[in-house]
Amino acid sequence: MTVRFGGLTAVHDLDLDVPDRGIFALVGPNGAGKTTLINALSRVCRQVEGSIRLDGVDVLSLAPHQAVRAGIARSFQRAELFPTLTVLENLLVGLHSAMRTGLSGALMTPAARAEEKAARQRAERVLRELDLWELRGAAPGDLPYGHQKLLDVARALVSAPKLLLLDEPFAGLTDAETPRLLDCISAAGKRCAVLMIEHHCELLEGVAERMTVIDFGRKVAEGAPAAMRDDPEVVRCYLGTGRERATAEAAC
Amino acid sequence: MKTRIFRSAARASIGIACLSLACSSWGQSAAPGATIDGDTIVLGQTAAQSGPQAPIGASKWGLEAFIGYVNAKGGVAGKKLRLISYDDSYQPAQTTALDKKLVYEDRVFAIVGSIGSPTTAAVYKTLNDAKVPLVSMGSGSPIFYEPGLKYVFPSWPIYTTDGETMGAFVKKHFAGQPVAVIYQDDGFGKPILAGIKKSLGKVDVEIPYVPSQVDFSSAVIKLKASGIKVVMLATIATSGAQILNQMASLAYAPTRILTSSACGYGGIFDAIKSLDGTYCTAFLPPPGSSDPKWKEFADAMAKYAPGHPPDIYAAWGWLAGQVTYAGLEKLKAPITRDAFVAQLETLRDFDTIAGKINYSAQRHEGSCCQLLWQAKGGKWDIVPDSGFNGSAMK
Amino acid sequence: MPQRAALVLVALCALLPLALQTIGERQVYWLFVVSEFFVFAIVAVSLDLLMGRTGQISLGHAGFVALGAYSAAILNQRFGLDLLAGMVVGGVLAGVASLVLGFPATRLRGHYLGIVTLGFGIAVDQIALKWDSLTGGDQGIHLHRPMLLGLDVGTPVRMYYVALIALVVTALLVYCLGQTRIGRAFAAIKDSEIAAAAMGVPVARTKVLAFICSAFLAGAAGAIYAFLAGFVAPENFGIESSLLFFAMVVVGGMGSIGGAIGGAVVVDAVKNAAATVSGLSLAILGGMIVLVVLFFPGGLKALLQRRRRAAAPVSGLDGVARQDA
Amino acid sequence: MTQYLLQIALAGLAQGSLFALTALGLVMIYNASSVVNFAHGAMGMAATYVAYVLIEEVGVPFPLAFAAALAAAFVLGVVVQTLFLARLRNAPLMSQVVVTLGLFMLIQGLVGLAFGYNPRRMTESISLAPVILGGLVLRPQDVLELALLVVLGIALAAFFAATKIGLGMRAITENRYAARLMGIPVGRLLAAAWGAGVMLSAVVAVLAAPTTSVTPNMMDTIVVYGFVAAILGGFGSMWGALVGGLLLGIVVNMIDAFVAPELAMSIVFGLLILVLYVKPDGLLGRATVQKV
Repeated sequence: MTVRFGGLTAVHDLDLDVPDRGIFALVGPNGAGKTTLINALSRVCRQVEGSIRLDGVDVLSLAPHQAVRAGIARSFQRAELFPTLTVLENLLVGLHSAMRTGLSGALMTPAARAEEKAARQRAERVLRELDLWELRGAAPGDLPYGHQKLLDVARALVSAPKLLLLDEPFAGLTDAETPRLLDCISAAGKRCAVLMIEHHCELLEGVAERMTVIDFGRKVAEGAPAAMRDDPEVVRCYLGTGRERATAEAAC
Repeated sequence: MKTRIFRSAARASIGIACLSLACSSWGQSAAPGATIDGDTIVLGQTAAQSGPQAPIGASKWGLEAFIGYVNAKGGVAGKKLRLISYDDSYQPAQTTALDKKLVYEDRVFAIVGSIGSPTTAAVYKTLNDAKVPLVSMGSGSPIFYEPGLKYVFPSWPIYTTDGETMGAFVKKHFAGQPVAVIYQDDGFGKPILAGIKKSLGKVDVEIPYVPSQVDFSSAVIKLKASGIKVVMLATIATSGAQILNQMASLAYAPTRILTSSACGYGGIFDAIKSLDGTYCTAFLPPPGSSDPKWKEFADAMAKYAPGHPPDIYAAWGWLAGQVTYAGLEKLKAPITRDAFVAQLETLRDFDTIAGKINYSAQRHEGSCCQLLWQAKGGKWDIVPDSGFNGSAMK
Repeated sequence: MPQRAALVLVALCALLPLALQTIGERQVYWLFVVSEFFVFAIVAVSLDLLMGRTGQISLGHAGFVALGAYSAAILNQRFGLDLLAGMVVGGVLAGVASLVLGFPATRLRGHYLGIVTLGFGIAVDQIALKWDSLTGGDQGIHLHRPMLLGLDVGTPVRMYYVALIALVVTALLVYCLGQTRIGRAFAAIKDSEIAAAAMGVPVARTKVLAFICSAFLAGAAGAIYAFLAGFVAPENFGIESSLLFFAMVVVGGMGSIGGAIGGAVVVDAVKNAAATVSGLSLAILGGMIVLVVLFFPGGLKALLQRRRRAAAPVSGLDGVARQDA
Repeated sequence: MTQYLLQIALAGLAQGSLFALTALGLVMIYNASSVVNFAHGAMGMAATYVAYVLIEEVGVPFPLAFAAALAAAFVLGVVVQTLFLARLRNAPLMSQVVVTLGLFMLIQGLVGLAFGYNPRRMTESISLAPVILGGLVLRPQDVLELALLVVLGIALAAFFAATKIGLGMRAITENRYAARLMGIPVGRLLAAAWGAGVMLSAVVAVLAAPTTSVTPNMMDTIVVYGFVAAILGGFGSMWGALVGGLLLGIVVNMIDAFVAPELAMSIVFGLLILVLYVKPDGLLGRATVQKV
């Protein structure tokens, strides 16, 4: 897979294979192309060469909104929540593809009400699991940042995806909030594949089965988190001299 | 929760439905104010005082001047006159609402001197059905002259007369020359075009336009390229000025004839640099003329509407006042709308600032006649022997 | 509880004609004014569905009202169709027009819809004026006495109830839509197009859907207006009216039905109070819009509720503008 | 016939240069601040009233009054950006667009209050007689409009290509956040872009004044065509705006001459919708990249 912006190649000839269960981490310095990779997988980023397949479905042929139905859900680096909706409603948007009701919903037909009720129960179950149930009527903007990140992950989880893409879920979380999210992600890893961008190697060691290190859009190393720690290439990436950082991340 | 709202809403709508049935007998009686019982006759008017058409709103002051003049002389039929004038911004939707206010809330006796074809078109049928007199509207649109409109009394010459006046003049003095008409593509421009065709037989080039158009280069280039020698303009004031200015800038000087509505305003000699030699149809004396009827109006304006110039728009209001006065003049108590209408229908060759006006039970014709002005040295002169009588009531 | 307040308001409106009976025939005017206001409020609510809920600007909503009004008037004049048929046909035609306009315009950058609708409003005017064999040109169309399902609704009181019920039904529909999958998708698009797409919302198609719903309601309101005024003319629905509807939504506080209706009250009042001085109402409304956006982003609604919410998180395309804070 | 066509095309180019300059100003402002300035025409109109008062009521010669109008326009643009839009930099983009619409109504209403709606005539910028060249009438006014377009077009292109301020503005267009980090005074440059954009609108309004007359609504039609020209050019490209404006001028004049002048704007918008169906990024625009 290759992603180019004009003259800049953000992801270069990258091969990545993710099994259908488990947690996989993507690491690399700023500008390495991690978010671009997630954007490419979730179809936000359209300039992709090569091929992406999920359970035999050609992901590149999908429009951005079709990714969810194909089983790909994602969170955002800065928790792109919907501020004018409540916490519960944010989750219900995550179920958009799973529901069918059209405009007839405004007429409150029995079918529409039954579907709405089922969707609410499903969303509330996820909120309970994450201990967010009490906040279901709150505005996301009123929540502490850690809760917003948690909600962002919950919104992706609620659609029961096959592949869950998490963009730095732990960034900005307090020490108290981290374990809660960690539990939640571990649980998700038992049901589906989780591809997660993360910087904190210590965090990953407990949960991630495998981790891929990329830099300048290329794969640098791959393996179990513990092994990666001592890999010279990885160390060079993180501790290497202060190079100029590409702004590919901002551009996608 | 939603179900509850629905249930409440359903209950509410059933209640409303019952109420509406219960109340169904209301509001069906005749319009109020049909009989004058006080010592004042209240007249209503709508005229644009704001928006792009605001200049025509000056007719309000002509009407106020007339009322001041009449009241100073002791009023009419033993009563004083009073005017309530609203600004409709030349928008028919506003006219609809404001006329309801004038008739039902303010209880005016008649709607007098309201300005504008589209605005009056919005209300004339409703007023006629409610038996409220609509007198001397500022429009010559043929729809107001249809027979059967018992309560509608137009006072301008019908727009086709305007076109016929132009056509007759061209036929007499410029026979055989190629002619063109630029006309506003609506109920104002099209009857004028029809009148021109009626008296001239044929027109070589016809160019429609809409009021929002500001660049007439292409139209003028087209006329010039077609070798047109006489151009007649059935336009409103702003468009007429723009077209004449474009002609000058393209070094094109055909014989130019404007319709009366396009040349009545005071600033026209400033707005059009090449006005000299241009003709214009008219049914009123030129501003500043020594005609005694104009002087009477101008003096009253100075006295009863100080600060407002005696221009053509104000004269429209004065005309409306004159017609209304003629309908009230000989009435005795009780003064009713039907008596007023009956009195108006007796007027034959009634002399106003706009010439002679004829009404009968069969036909509400308004002013019969028009003539031409020509611009000379910053003022309008009457062109001798240019009069046209469109009256069918001879 | 806002729902209870709304019910009380509706009940008061339903009783108003009884109270107005005390002023005799003068009620004809007041009933007309309030009915006309109800129709404007429907348009404001419909525009709020588009602007407040979905974040799309329309500067030509009067064009949809005109389309509905003309459809109803022509069908009534030629075929004697009744109010309900006029509303349905008018709404559907407005919806079709919005589909044609919205399909290319909403796929693109947000402001394209504003510009394209501006042109649409002007074009409807021009075509209505030009096509006089159908529309009567500038002389407009006079309608027959309004009938609704065989019932004569031609009296001021009955038209008042027709307009009131239409407003209540519109408000209920828009409110309920907000609680459903589609309504949430509208809000999601307004908040962050990218996140909405990632949640499976087809952004372009949903925007067009919002536009169609909004145009449908505006067209239906136009049909009611045609019967209420008994007359339709091109000048009724110019750019000035579109700006008035726009002002109603902004002043009321975008994204709320009550706000839109309240905005309609304020704008209608300003328009009538300042009508006699050239330019005054335009200046006041423009000034109000600027002040509301700068100092009271929630509009009337927020001023009344005084409910405060913390600043929304950085999101979507707005994030680009927010970055330099 | 050819001569006739040429004369129409010439009128179209002259009118088109007004559309092009309007579109250029709109695009300049849009590129810098991502805001479509719906008050563009009204601001140019207000500046024209400054020139009008100076010429007709004070008696200042035309060039001086023109300069004063341009200065007023620049100040107006800067004030609007710094006083209104800068406050909204954290609000949704829609709020900023709504403010420009509010300003449109406010400015037009205030000018209407101050001067009324009667059309006023302003002396031509140049009062030379038209020149007749091989049967073609060359209006000095048209020649001036085209010349100004060429001069301003080249000057702006050179400005954006070569000067430090121009480079800074281009950087803001690309990425405002990064531009700020690079030490570019974003606020000042935004204000300058607004000032310069509104100045272009004032140039158009003063040039158009002899044709349209000076009224509060004088720019309404022109600015709508300016929007169309900008969209045709892809709303973002300066060259696109220039070419789109000239093209539109010719199209409008051809419609006026050969089709139906009373439907000109409807036809233009119909064509615009068709163009958007076929080429969503305008005739000359490039595809845009969304940012996350």
